[in-house]
Amino acid sequence: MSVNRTELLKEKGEQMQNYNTIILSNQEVSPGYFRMRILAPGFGAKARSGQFLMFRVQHLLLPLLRRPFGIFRVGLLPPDCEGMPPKEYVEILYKVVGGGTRIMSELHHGDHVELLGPLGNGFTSGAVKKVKILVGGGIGLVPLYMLASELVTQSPVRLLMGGRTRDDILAVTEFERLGVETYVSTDDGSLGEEGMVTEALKRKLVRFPDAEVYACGPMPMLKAVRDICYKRGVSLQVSLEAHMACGVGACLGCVVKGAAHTEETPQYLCCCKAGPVFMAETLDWGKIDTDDKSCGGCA
Amino acid sequence: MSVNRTELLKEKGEQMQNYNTIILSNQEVSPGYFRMRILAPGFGAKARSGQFLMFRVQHLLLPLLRRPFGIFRVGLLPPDCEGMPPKEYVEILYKVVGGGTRIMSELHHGDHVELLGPLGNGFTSGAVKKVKILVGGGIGLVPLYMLASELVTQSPVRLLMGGRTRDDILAVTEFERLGVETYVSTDDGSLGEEGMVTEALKRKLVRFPDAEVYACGPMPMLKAVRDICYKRGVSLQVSLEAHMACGVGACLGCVVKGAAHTEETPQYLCCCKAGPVFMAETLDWGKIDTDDKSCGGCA
Amino acid sequence: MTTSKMANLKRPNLSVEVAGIKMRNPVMPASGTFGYGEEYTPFLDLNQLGAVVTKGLSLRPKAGNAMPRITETVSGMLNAIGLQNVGIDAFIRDKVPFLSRFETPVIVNFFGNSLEEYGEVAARLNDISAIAGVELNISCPNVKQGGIVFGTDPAAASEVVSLVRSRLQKPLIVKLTPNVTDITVIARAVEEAGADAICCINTLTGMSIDVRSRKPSLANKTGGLSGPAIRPVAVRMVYQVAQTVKIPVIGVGGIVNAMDALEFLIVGATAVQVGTANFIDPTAMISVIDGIEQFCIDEGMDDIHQLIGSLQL
Amino acid sequence: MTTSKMANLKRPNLSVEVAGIKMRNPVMPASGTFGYGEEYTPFLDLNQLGAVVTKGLSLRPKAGNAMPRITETVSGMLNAIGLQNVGIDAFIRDKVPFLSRFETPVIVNFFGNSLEEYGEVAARLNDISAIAGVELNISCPNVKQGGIVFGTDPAAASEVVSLVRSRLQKPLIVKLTPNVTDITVIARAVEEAGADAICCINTLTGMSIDVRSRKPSLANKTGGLSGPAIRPVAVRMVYQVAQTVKIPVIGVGGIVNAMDALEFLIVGATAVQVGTANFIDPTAMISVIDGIEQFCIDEGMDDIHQLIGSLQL
Ligand SMILES: Cc1cc2nc3c(=O)[nH]c(=O)nc-3n(C[C@H](O)[C@H](O)[C@H](O)COP(=O)(O)OP(=O)(O)OC[C@H]3O[C@@H](n4cnc5c(N)ncnc54)[C@H](O)[C@@H]3O)c2cc1C
Ligand SMILES: Cc1cc2nc3c(=O)[nH]c(=O)nc-3n(C[C@H](O)[C@H](O)[C@H](O)COP(=O)(O)OP(=O)(O)OC[C@H]3O[C@@H](n4cnc5c(N)ncnc54)[C@H](O)[C@@H]3O)c2cc1C
Ligand SMILES: Cc1cc2nc3c(=O)[nH]c(=O)nc-3n(C[C@H](O)[C@H](O)[C@H](O)COP(=O)(O)O)c2cc1C
Ligand SMILES: Cc1cc2nc3c(=O)[nH]c(=O)nc-3n(C[C@H](O)[C@H](O)[C@H](O)COP(=O)(O)O)c2cc1C
Ligand code: FES
Ligand code: FES
Repeated sequence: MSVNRTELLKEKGEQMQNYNTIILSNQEVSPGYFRMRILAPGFGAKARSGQFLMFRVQHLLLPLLRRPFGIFRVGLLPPDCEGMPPKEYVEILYKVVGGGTRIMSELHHGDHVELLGPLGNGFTSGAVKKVKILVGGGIGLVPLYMLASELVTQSPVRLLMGGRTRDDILAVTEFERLGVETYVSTDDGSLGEEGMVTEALKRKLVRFPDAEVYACGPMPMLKAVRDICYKRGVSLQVSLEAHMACGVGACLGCVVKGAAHTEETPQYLCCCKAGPVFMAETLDWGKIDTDDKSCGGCA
Repeated sequence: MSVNRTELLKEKGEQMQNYNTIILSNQEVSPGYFRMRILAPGFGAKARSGQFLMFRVQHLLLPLLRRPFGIFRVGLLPPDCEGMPPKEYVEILYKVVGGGTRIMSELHHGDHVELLGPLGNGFTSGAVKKVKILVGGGIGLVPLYMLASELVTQSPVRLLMGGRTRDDILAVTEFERLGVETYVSTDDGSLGEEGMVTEALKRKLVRFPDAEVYACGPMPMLKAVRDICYKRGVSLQVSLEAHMACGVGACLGCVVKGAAHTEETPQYLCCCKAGPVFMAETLDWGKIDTDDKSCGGCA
Repeated sequence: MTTSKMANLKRPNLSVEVAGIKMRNPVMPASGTFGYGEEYTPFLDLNQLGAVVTKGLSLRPKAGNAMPRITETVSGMLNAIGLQNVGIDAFIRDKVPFLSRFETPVIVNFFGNSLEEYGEVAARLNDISAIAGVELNISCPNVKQGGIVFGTDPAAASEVVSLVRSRLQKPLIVKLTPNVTDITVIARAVEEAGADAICCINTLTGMSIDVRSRKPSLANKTGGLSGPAIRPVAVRMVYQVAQTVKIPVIGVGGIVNAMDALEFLIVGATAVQVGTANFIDPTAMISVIDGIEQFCIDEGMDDIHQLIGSLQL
Repeated sequence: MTTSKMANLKRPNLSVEVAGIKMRNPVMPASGTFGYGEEYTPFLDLNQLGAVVTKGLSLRPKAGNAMPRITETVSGMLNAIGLQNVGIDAFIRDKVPFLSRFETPVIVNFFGNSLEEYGEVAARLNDISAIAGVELNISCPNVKQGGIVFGTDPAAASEVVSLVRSRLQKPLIVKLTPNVTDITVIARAVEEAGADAICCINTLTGMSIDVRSRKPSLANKTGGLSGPAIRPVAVRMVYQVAQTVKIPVIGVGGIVNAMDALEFLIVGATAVQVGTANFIDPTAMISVIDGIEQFCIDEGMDDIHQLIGSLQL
């Protein structure tokens, strides 16, 4: 009568896993922004760009809930001693915004942490050869790096990166190293052009009207990007944020409104399960009420 | 109309203070027992033997309440560089028994901590030249070290130290260095004599019938010590433990029953304010309901 | 300590019976924190649990509240999901076949917005053989009667339980809200109305404010407080209810580890539910089960019933 | 952020009036967590506080409960002190002279075990000029009437408040218990009975078990839960009460820092009390006051009243 768990997982194609692991490094890369590498054997083979993980900050129940973070990249480190296999890691890039990220910023090499992942639906690659424009606002650039590294093998890739000041512009040289052409704008003009990243997008779309766009950043930016793409009939994938408790579709805390949403027949989609990456047309942009404060954002 | 705070404190002779300070060292000295030195300028000049402090484990609210610890000793460390004043420290000696002490055991040199002290009433020195017998059970030896260092200048001092196994016998050589004659007994005979410290006390009191006794340890031991001293008319001071929230007499959470206690006219004394050291005759031994579990104890 | 009782090598019996439902151990998820069971299968084997308890279901699909729906508080979380669920039909069609593949009894949590709705859902659930029992959530307002919450009034609680009882042959667990002056009054009312077991507690109503924006942290203003913060209130209420009624009690509220669960068993709960802790650690329930077993071994108990209600006063 | 509004150099006005009592700022200790004021003078200047609130007093000295009386829970503590206090005579003799040396208004918290006792204490307190106002704790059982807690029944609450009102000309604050189904019903009852202000909340009843010994952690079995764990419940109740009554509300429950206090002010509290946090940090109230002031400066407010009740819905 009863089912075998291993079979069940195979049947469902489930990849996610809870890692009881340690931190390899945790460094401040720009004021208030940190990069953390976490040992995670086997994680890289499963992870796709745009997916995320739920990070348990301490074994103590403080903070209580796990914190969601995009996967910045996965990679290998040389082993500590010869003959050992290289160390597989997942890297996150985060901004200190509140209690949980503050505690994270004080963690060190060797500290014990837990992570659940890879979670959610990632980006889809789109048409080969077509120009890809990635739009990142502040910490919203995180999921775009792995995406870029996948896309560059088959299409020209441009990154439009916006932030409040130069301190909010991260990892640009790494994108360039992938062969991605990058354009930077800041609100205060302290790096790149002064102004909004959306202006740069409009200009790009004049040159590449059939480009495909991928965006992640604060909700006002995403709305503006969506309007621009919508008017021009340009394909857009967005990565959203929502407050999450479980990350696996069980608590229903993280919903966003789908395109078919009406007051009478509401359509709520779990950001953690149906997203965090959505095709723009599957969402209700008029009324998406992802809490603005909670966007990774330039601010 | 209103009073000046500095005058007020002088008038009341208040010495206690909240120290926002750092840990100088934190070392495991026996399995499960740690010594922590904490930077505390000015603390030593105020502290008297038998007093305690309230230790705030972390700035995070976990654990929520401060933890009470006896003052093991105060001292000076050479300055980091020439010309600087020496570093005044207070040292505590603690046993890992629960969540708070576990977190404490993981703290390092330089970690930020807070302590409130010195608190409570300490020991009184008793008659000059009369033999002093100090009876310590396990971690109960903590307040006796500073007491011994005060007493040795004016009287012969004996320490009777008991514990479950050799691991529970702490700091004996340091007592000996003060010139204190020490006798050790353990429940399992793994160090010193096999048996109860109270047996050693009875023998000592045969030799020194007018000795004065000071005791700290688990409640069953204290009760036995008290019976022995009471029968022989020997003066006894005991240091008690009780669950504490404030440490300053404000919450009334830490009371013990006084000698005048009856069901009709209860007499509750704050362990933190009237104690932790009491003359044995001021307490109600029949019914003292200090929670046995909560005793520092040999166990 | 563990090794000190090595003599006792037989594994203790952890099985319990609640409302006639036999469980291999007393640990199950709390409704709404475990989806429909499927969400957590990557992390644990449903066959290891005492039972599976579903997200609360209603007659028709329910959309739930606007966002934000959750926020963290000190050692707790507030949720105002608004009982979003797929509705009873989709549940039977899409979720039951999956759940039927396990040996573990399935308990369906459900609610209604009116007396009639409660009755109708009960009748629908009664026909589904794959369901071992139901858990009636009476923490909902009766929209037809000025919005008074069924579970806060003994008469209303009694009425809804009686109605459901009359439509249902399956084991009936009634889940109580803690937002009442005297939980024993409600417990007695639902026992008399025919409940086979009581589950307590649901969430405490709470609120939190985003100080910068001056807005409530939740779109719904208030939400339900869960997590370790509420455990002392839950233990107290389970103690009171277990003293009051003869039917079994399921304890829930703030359980994170085995020690927490043991508090509930000791004050008289026959079984426990783990809620918020699933989010923190998806294998929390397995640790709780293992820890209870280990505790029994350490204390030389061969049956969990030696622990249940073993409070020393 | 602090410097961005440097233009606004004038210090904001933090003074409030509660029940006719003028306070230089809205921050005071919660009864029972600050002794009789004297215990904390080594750490802070009573003249910096909005008011001082004493430990609860009764007609005769009260011995309190057996030990253990306190235990820590997750982000909270349970206490069952049992209202130990020196009694009204000793208070007047030994404590009032000290408290009179400060400018800060003194609020005396008190209780009775019967209606008559409440009335008698009120009459005694009315004669003491050094007392600015009283805070009536109605979370006590009426021993003469089967032990029902005054504060859980609107009629009983109304009766005790009316009686006290009739014996007292001083400002009367009534402190509510959160262990009720609907706090607004009680709030309305005490307002109508003549309260000048409402203070809420007192502790939530909780319990915790020492698993090894199978005994309750407190000799009294149950105790009052306080600390950050309960803040969401307190904020919710203060919000509800502030919406319901016209008299000022004092918010209390789980405040540790200025952000916590601001939540209460935003939902409508005119002042706040800090309880358990005094034990964690004896200067907590000073940080709360400073933090509120800084927040007003950052937000360009010149008066705390711009903040009180500023909730955006
Ligand atoms: C799918 C996804 C991917 C993300 N990727 C990244 C990333 O790569 N780098 C990064 O810096 N941040 C990322 N975020 C945002 C990050 O989760 C929050 O900044 C973080 O949780 C804040 O925690 P805190 O304790 O410091 O803040 P607090 O404000 O103290 O957190 C309180 C609560 O609110 C939640 N919360 C606060 N801000 C957010 C937010 N923006 N989104 C969701 N929940 C929030 C927290 O998880 C927590 O439950 C991502 C969020 C989501 C949903
Ligand atoms: C005046 C005084 C002096 C003390 N001196 C020492 C000392 O020098 N060295 C030492 O190792 N221990 C000493 N103790 C005991 C020490 O305070 C406890 O071991 C410690 O608080 C345990 O904290 P925990 O979080 O590890 O344990 P937990 O059991 O998790 O603590 C839970 C709660 O119980 C309280 N508690 C637990 N055990 C005790 C206890 N024995 N006494 C009082 N409260 C307790 C804690 O403070 C906390 O509030 C002293 C206690 C008192 C009252
Ligand atoms: C996100 C979330 C959703 C919940 N949904 C339901 C529900 O649908 N029906 C119900 O009876 N209880 C629901 N609850 C309450 C839990 O079942 C449980 O009673 C409560 O969370 C206390 O347990 P905990 O502290 O272990 O989480 C929900 C709780 C949470 C956190
Ligand atoms: C140790 C202790 C003693 C208390 N004594 C009283 C009291 O005598 N009278 C009263 O009205 N409230 C009393 N309270 C309740 C507090 O005043 C306050 O309402 C409650 O602790 C919640 O606030 P907090 O979370 O800030 O502590 C006491 C609380 C504690 C922790
Ligand atoms: S975070 Fe729980 S459903 Fe998405
Ligand atoms: S610990 Fe608060 S009165 Fe002693």
